[in-house]
Amino acid sequence: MNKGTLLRWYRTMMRIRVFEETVNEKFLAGEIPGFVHLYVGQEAVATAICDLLNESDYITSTHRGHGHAIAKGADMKRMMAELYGRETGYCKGKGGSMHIADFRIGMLGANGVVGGGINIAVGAALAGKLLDNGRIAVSFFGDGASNRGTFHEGINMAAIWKLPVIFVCENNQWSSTTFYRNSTAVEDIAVRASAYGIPGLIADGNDVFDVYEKADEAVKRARKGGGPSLLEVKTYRVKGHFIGDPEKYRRREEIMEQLENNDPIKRFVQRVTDENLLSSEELTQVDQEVVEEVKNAVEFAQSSPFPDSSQAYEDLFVEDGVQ
Amino acid sequence: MNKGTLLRWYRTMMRIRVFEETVNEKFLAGEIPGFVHLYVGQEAVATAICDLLNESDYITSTHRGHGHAIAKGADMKRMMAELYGRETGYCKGKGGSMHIADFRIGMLGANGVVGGGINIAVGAALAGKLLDNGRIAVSFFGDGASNRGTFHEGINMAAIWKLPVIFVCENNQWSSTTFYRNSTAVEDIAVRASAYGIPGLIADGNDVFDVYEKADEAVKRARKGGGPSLLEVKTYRVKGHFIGDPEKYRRREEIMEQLENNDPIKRFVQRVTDENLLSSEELTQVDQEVVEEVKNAVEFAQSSPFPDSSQAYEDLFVEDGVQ
Amino acid sequence: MREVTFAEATLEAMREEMARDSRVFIMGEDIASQGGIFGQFKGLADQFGLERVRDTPISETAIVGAGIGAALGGLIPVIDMHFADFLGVAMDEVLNQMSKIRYMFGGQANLPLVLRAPDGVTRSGAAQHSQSLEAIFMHIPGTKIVAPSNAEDAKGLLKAAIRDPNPVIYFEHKDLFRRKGQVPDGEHITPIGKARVTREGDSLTVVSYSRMFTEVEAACQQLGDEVEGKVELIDLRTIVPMDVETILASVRKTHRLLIVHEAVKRGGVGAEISAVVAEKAVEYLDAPIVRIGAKPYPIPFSPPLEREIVPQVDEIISAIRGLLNARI
Amino acid sequence: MREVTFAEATLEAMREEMARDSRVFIMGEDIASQGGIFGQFKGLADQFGLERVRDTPISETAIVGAGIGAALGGLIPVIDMHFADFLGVAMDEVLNQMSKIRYMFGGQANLPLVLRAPDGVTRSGAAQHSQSLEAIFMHIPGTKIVAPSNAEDAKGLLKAAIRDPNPVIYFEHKDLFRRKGQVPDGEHITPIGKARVTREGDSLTVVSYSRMFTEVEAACQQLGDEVEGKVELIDLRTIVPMDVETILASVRKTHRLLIVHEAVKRGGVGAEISAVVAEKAVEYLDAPIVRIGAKPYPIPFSPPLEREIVPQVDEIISAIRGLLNARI
Ligand SMILES: Cc1ncc(C[n+]2csc(CCOP(=O)(O)OP(=O)(O)O)c2C)c(N)n1
Ligand SMILES: Cc1ncc(C[n+]2csc(CCOP(=O)(O)OP(=O)(O)O)c2C)c(N)n1
Ligand SMILES: [Mg+2]
Ligand SMILES: [Mg+2]
Repeated sequence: MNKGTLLRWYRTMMRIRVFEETVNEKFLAGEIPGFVHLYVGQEAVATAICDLLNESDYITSTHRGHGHAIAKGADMKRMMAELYGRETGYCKGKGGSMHIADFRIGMLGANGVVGGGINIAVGAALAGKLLDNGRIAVSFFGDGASNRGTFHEGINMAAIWKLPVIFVCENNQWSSTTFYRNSTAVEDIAVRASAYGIPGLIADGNDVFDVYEKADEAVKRARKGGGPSLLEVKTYRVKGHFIGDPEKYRRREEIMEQLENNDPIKRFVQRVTDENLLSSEELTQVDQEVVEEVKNAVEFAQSSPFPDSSQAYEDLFVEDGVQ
Repeated sequence: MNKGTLLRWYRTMMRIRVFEETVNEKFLAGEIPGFVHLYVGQEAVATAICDLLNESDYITSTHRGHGHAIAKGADMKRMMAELYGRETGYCKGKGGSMHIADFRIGMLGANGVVGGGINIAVGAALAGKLLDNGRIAVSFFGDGASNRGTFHEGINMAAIWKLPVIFVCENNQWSSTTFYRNSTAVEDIAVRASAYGIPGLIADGNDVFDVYEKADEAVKRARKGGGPSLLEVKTYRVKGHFIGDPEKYRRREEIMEQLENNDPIKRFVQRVTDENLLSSEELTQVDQEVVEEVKNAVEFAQSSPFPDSSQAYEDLFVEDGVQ
Repeated sequence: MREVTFAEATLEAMREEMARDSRVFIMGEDIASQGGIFGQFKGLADQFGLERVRDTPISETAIVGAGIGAALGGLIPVIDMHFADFLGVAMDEVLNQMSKIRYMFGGQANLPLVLRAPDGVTRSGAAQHSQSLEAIFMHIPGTKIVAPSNAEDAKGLLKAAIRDPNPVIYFEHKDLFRRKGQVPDGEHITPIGKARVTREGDSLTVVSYSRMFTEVEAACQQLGDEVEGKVELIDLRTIVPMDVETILASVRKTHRLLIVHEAVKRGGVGAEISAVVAEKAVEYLDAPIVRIGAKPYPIPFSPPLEREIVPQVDEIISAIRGLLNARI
Repeated sequence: MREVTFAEATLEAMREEMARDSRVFIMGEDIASQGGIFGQFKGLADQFGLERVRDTPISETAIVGAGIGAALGGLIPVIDMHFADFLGVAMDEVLNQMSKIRYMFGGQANLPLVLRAPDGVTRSGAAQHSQSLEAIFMHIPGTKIVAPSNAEDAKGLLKAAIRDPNPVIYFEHKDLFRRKGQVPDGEHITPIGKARVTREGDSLTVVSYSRMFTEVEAACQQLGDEVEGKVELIDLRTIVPMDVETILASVRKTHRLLIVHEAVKRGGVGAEISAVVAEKAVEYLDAPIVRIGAKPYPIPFSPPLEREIVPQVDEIISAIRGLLNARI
């Protein structure tokens, strides 16, 4: 990997991390309403995978969608404004954390329904194929979502139609309060690929290099018409399921262990430092820029107006006024 | 297999065959309304599997459900009367071909929704487990149904809970007008078992001996608390999807080949004759009795009254009169 | 004008729209090789190929979900639900994705998509193959709903639905497919959102749609002079957005209202129509508002039971007679 | 009487019924270890064990489908849908299995099963976590539907639902869970199918239920003397079967009707109530029937937008004032 790539990865991971930590803080300060799920600890996944995509490629996301949006290139200002419910937000305040989308960069939306985005990605890939425009699609979803019928139906359909789509299961070991092995009948979700005759890959989700390498295979396969892949990335949800989660269902030590020895950003820094790939000055500069960027995003959000109540009646149908 | 078993199998297969051929005839004569799907050619499956079950065990069935009901021990008279829409039918005329059930023998219903019965069987097995009454459940469904989300969700749930249920996929190679390889991403549906960490078995569905042997394994496993199995039985749908199907989607020779060389009853007769297990007199006697039984069923149906229109207002809730 | 069946009329619409716009494609179960259970897809695969006339697995959540994704990706999907009853299988996709995407994302994307849903009672289909479910979807903001009663509107509304940049559910009654009707030559579009007054009268407004509209017509025919000039008959055609103006104008003239649909009466479209009138024109009413719809039971299989649960011409006739004589 | 929260009242019901009848069990997502998002399952797993308080995978079709099978197999399942919005995921199971099994099989089997569906607007949940969907299910024959507005009925109706031998959907408003109310000591059951008149009056009937009922009460409180002895307030409590008699008797006395619910007004429960009155008591009406419900848009996230779409106390107050002065 060249320096540019490494710096880009680092910046993306840090942008997600700082964004999320700031959202956490602002939520707890009562500035952000709604239900908010943080992507902290999973930054390497969205970063590596979206780095393999063009702006015109599609992704679909989940309730835990900030990281995917940032990695796909969304504007933090408009994201933060959306979280704050302001009219300058991506959805003019109509969506909030669980419904951020940016259609101009192929980000087809976070989704409040677990497994709800999987088939939207399948359809976007079908469009790519029928329109022959070279676009591929990636669907991000969790271990919990891999037990939904949409997972099964969507992958089967993509497999028989050889659609250019990659199913990325972020196995962060928890779905809300439930340990994945208590709800998912297999240890490696990737083995489910065999039910559809497609490749099932496993990556260390907290190692941006490994995710990149495995995803690269899947992306190449999709681009050359080889059809879908299922990529399981093993990661860990270090925060509560949502901000405010009392987390009575797991041991504190389990989380500490992950924070200490498996943080994707720490691991990245360790490696690039050990291997002398990036200097600490380079990293620090990124840090500073990211902190500044997030600060600006917060200020933008805070200083943006709430939507006027009349805007509630816009955007339902293409023609305004029709109900 | 002892003679009693063989004769029982033969009788069950013949009862299904003659019932179905008679239904075909009566439907074409305009005596039976509704949509009717025949089980002809798949008789060995229901016969062998239900022979392994107790009356108190549960089955759930499909739109193609007559064979399952007969094999589980349903009364042909009441079945035929139901097909004729008479008040003496199993459902008092409210159900018809796609909704025959006999709860007293654990036949929890045919189902007009493809894949709709799978989770009902899962739940019945859960009841068996929680009530500790030794009952197991079998869900019959088609190759087409194996692409429904209910298949995935139900098997996963049964697997993590180790429920006493057997998922029997009757792969008759066609789902309506669609060849199964055009809709199902794998050659052997049994491989899908690996997505749930449970055994996936394959049987020759037109060989009652083979179905019995494979199903026996699955039933034993369920009875001793080993959890679910997925059993794919390879068979063939020799009739149209429904009575009246113009069948423009497949070659006549494909069907003829099956009828000639792969008919489950022919193959059974061949074997028991070749191996001198049953005499032709014994078989003929069964034939005669079955023909008589079906004739009686038709007469019973024909001579039964239609329900009175007032009966339309019964059976919704346990308390009559509530809507 | 040419006489064609309702099914052929929908085929003309598909052929014309698929020829006009290469983004239009259709997918569903068993539509390509045999042309659909009701012949409504006959020949489409031959003409447009299997990429644009796609047989799918039995995977309704994937079909509708992928339809949504395809629309977002620049296509115009027409999706066959096989039977309207199976809309339940894809309900989350309709309720939480299709109907909400444009609004909840702040109008960022259009979602041109048509769900074709063959509904209603035919050939003793029984509980799971006979339902009329439009009222359920009327209650969900974000989707237009149409329900033609004849070949002309079947063609015109399907073309309008395909051209509409919003999601549209197109309910086509299974028993209407084989019925013949006149269809105008050349380009023919029925605007979404406009009801049609097919018979004028001064004493009773009857609102209906889909197959039941033809039953109301049959009732009026049987009543002959009794209703001539008295009954004003409205074919609603579009359920959402509803042509409330046409209904109100008629009721203000006739002072009486009967609503007839095949769907269950309780919580049906008739309830909404009645409520709108009771809110906006109650002072004009000279009689109770009467609704005819299926009784609140699943549709039973046996013909005499089915006839009991589903509205029949007789019931319509006596309601019309009763209302023409009613006064409060 | 004791003061407990709505969530605790449901917990009492669960504990009492699970202790009374070993066939009762509960399953759903994330209910065992942390006691549910709204604390409505706290301690149940400790008391009854993980066999009878079952955490499930995120598999709503399997959860409801298996619930049906379990009921047929002799258990009494209580199923938590997590959010009512996810009923769409299991819609086929509700629409085509649960609601039809008894009838279409000719009454062979009972189906005692309770679906608990936390609904309504709270904490800016946005489009997919804020819906009130009872009207959709009211239109489907074969399922009872209840929607308590306070702790007492929350307990009483949940116990009644569990004891009912038929399927019942129990809508519990998310914003009510933490509210306190008086609950009678000892065994307490609220009969399904009976509305409650909570305030008597002679000039206007107001029908409401669930959280909106508390908003109507707040409106009346604010209006004070203006409505004293004039407004008759009915808490519907059960949506199916509906207590039509209580509503009609009241309207025949007051001659005016206002219906208030949080669900979308179009095609809502209010439409059915209005239509029943327009059919059975139109001659008593001295004013238009007014309905208040959410505007036909998905629920938006941002607080000012959400307030615009969802009914507020102000709107109720001016509707009451308007109706008290209305005359036709
Ligand atoms: C269909 C559906 N069921 C339940 C929920 C409630 N819910 C939201 S997130 C979540 C857990 C998701 O787990 P997973 O898929 O592993 O994603 P993660 O939260 O770990 O990112 C649940 C149960 C939902 N949003 N949608
Ligand atoms: C959910 C659903 N989708 C579509 C249908 C229409 N349909 C009825 S049977 C059938 C084919 C079923 O194929 P398979 O599962 O292989 O069973 P087989 O008919 O071969 O016994 C289809 C598509 C249905 N009944 N239910
Ligand atoms: Mg997870
Ligand atoms: Mg098949």
